Amino acid sequence: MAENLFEEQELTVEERLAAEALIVDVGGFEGPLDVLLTLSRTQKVDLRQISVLDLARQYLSFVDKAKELRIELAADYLVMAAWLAFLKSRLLLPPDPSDEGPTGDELAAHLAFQLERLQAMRDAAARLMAHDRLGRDFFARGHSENMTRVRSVTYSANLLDLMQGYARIRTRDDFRPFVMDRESVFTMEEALERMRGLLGFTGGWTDILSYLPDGWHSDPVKRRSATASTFAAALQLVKEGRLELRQSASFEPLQLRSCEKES
Amino acid sequence: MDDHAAPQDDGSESLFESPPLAEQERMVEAVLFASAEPVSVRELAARMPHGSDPGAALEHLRKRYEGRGVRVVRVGEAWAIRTAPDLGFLMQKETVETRKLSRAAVETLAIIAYHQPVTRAEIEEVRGVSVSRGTIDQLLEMEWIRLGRRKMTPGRPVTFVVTPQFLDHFGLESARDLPGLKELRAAGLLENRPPPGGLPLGGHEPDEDADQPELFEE
Amino acid sequence: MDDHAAPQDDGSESLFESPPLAEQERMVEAVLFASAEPVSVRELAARMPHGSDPGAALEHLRKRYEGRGVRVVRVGEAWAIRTAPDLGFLMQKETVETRKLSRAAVETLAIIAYHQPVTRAEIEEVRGVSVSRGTIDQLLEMEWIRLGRRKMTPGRPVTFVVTPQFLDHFGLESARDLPGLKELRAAGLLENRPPPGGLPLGGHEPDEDADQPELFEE
Repeated sequence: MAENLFEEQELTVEERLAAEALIVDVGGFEGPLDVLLTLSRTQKVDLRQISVLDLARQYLSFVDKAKELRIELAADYLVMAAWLAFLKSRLLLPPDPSDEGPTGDELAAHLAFQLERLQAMRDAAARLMAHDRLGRDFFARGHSENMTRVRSVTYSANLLDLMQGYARIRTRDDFRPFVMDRESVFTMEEALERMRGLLGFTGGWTDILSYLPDGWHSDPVKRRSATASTFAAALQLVKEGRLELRQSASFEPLQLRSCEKES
Repeated sequence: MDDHAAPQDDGSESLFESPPLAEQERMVEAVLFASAEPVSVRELAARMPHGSDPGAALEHLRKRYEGRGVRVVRVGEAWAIRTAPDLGFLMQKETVETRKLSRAAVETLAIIAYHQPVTRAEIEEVRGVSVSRGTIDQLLEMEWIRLGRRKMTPGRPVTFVVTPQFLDHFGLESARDLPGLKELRAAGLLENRPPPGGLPLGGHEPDEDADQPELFEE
Repeated sequence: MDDHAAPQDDGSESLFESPPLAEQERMVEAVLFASAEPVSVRELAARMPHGSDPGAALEHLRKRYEGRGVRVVRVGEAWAIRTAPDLGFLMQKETVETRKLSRAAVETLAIIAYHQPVTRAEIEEVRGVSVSRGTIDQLLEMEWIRLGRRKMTPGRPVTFVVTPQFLDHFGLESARDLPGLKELRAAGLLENRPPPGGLPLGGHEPDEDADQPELFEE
């Protein structure tokens, strides 16, 4: 029903309430079902035995009367009127076997069910409101005592946090060189730095292996790394003209000496 | 106080030996008296010494107060002490004026209580008229209803359920104790019967909530 | 509760006959309970039915509550129900506040979980920033990590491993159940976005946490 009612959701609360009040003001009814329920009482029978056909007639004449009185009915009242007119014709005409969909009787039965259910909810609401109520029939403690609160903090993290945290770091690593076992890697930069510092102290020809840093001699992995970087650093220093390098024969020790010292 | 003398044969954990039941009952009594709000069994347990059994203590306490001026009542998962309803007449001074609910709000509240969890479309189906946002807002603000789980139907519309505050206000142990609930159910009046074909009475539009998930969500 | 069985001889007579004492006691009980302030005998009399004797009812009520979790106490000229002093400790509520682990701690924990056993230097290597002592201490204190074997490298640095409590908290059978990088990427957990320009390389940055005792963000 009523597309216009869904527009309400764009409105402010006040506007919405006003819109609702407008509907309620139609003879004090809350929607077409409310009108039907009220009309049904004039039949003075149990809601289960109500004549939906009579009800449809009553409703249609209610709408006609409203029109006469020039009361502007909300769209849903008119939709209901159209639907009841349709239901009336279905109930009066013999069923068309080619017609699909629910029969007039089924539609009428559902309408009766809806009326009964609405009435039941109204009765339930009234009973609920008449129930013993806090602050009216029974009461809570008037003087509630101070409950002091001692705060302690626990920290939490879930698996997702953990995985995202790890993913975050590893993503960062995609963009820079990352060596996990760097502990056993002696870089060329480190070797250069070390040799530059030592150059001034070298006298004559010295075995390049004596330049390996302390603690890098025994572990083969470390020794290899340190040897390679020290050799590379030595080549760099030769290129800079600060160092001389010699080897008497293949597989003989590499020896180096500072050029600065000589000059 | 036989419990007192009873041998506590639960072994080594004497450090955490629980207090005798009579003592636990006193503790529950003190905590319930001190709080205006219902207190859950879990919270009672958290406040009481390790190994206490607030459930058993509550049962004793409830019996003790039967017929007295105040009663031990259950509110959902929690417990509270409340004055006996027949003595309400003494309390004019304490009576709080509750805001008068509109007819629409009262009906909406009843539909939520009896049909919960219920979507807005279903409320509209029962009332045959659209439910104004203001009505729902008011009930939410009073903390008598709250959002339940989304319904597993297309659009996954939000549902509404009543709160412990609702139960407390109406003196109900649980929503199962709503007056006349059984009869209504037996009569089939709490069923959500889909209308045959297109009845023009509310609620069978494609769920309006579907397009507006923000509608009731904070 | 013998008083209860007391003959209810209030028969047909009269509007003015006072209620039985047991009933008066109930009334006093309800009024004292519901009132925010202590209530004077005079006020009790004004609220109770004509002919009541609040003084006597109070006396009964006071006796009834002797030794209970709450007591009927006199406050100046008035009366109130208050917690028994020996149960005051129950009114202290310990609230446990849960906060999220800081990013630094989550990352450190993740590295330990994925790379264990791992030294602090290795953690710093992976994170690219130094790890504050506080972060490690916090994780140790939470018992999510513990010290593993010393590494057989110069300086024999200590290593860290995760604990069974950690596995329990995160619902893992073993740390090997953690999804690998490939799975993380497949799950969309790895965003392949280049880092914001010029990330410092290596662990020489003062840790962002270093001088903040507040290791954890809200």
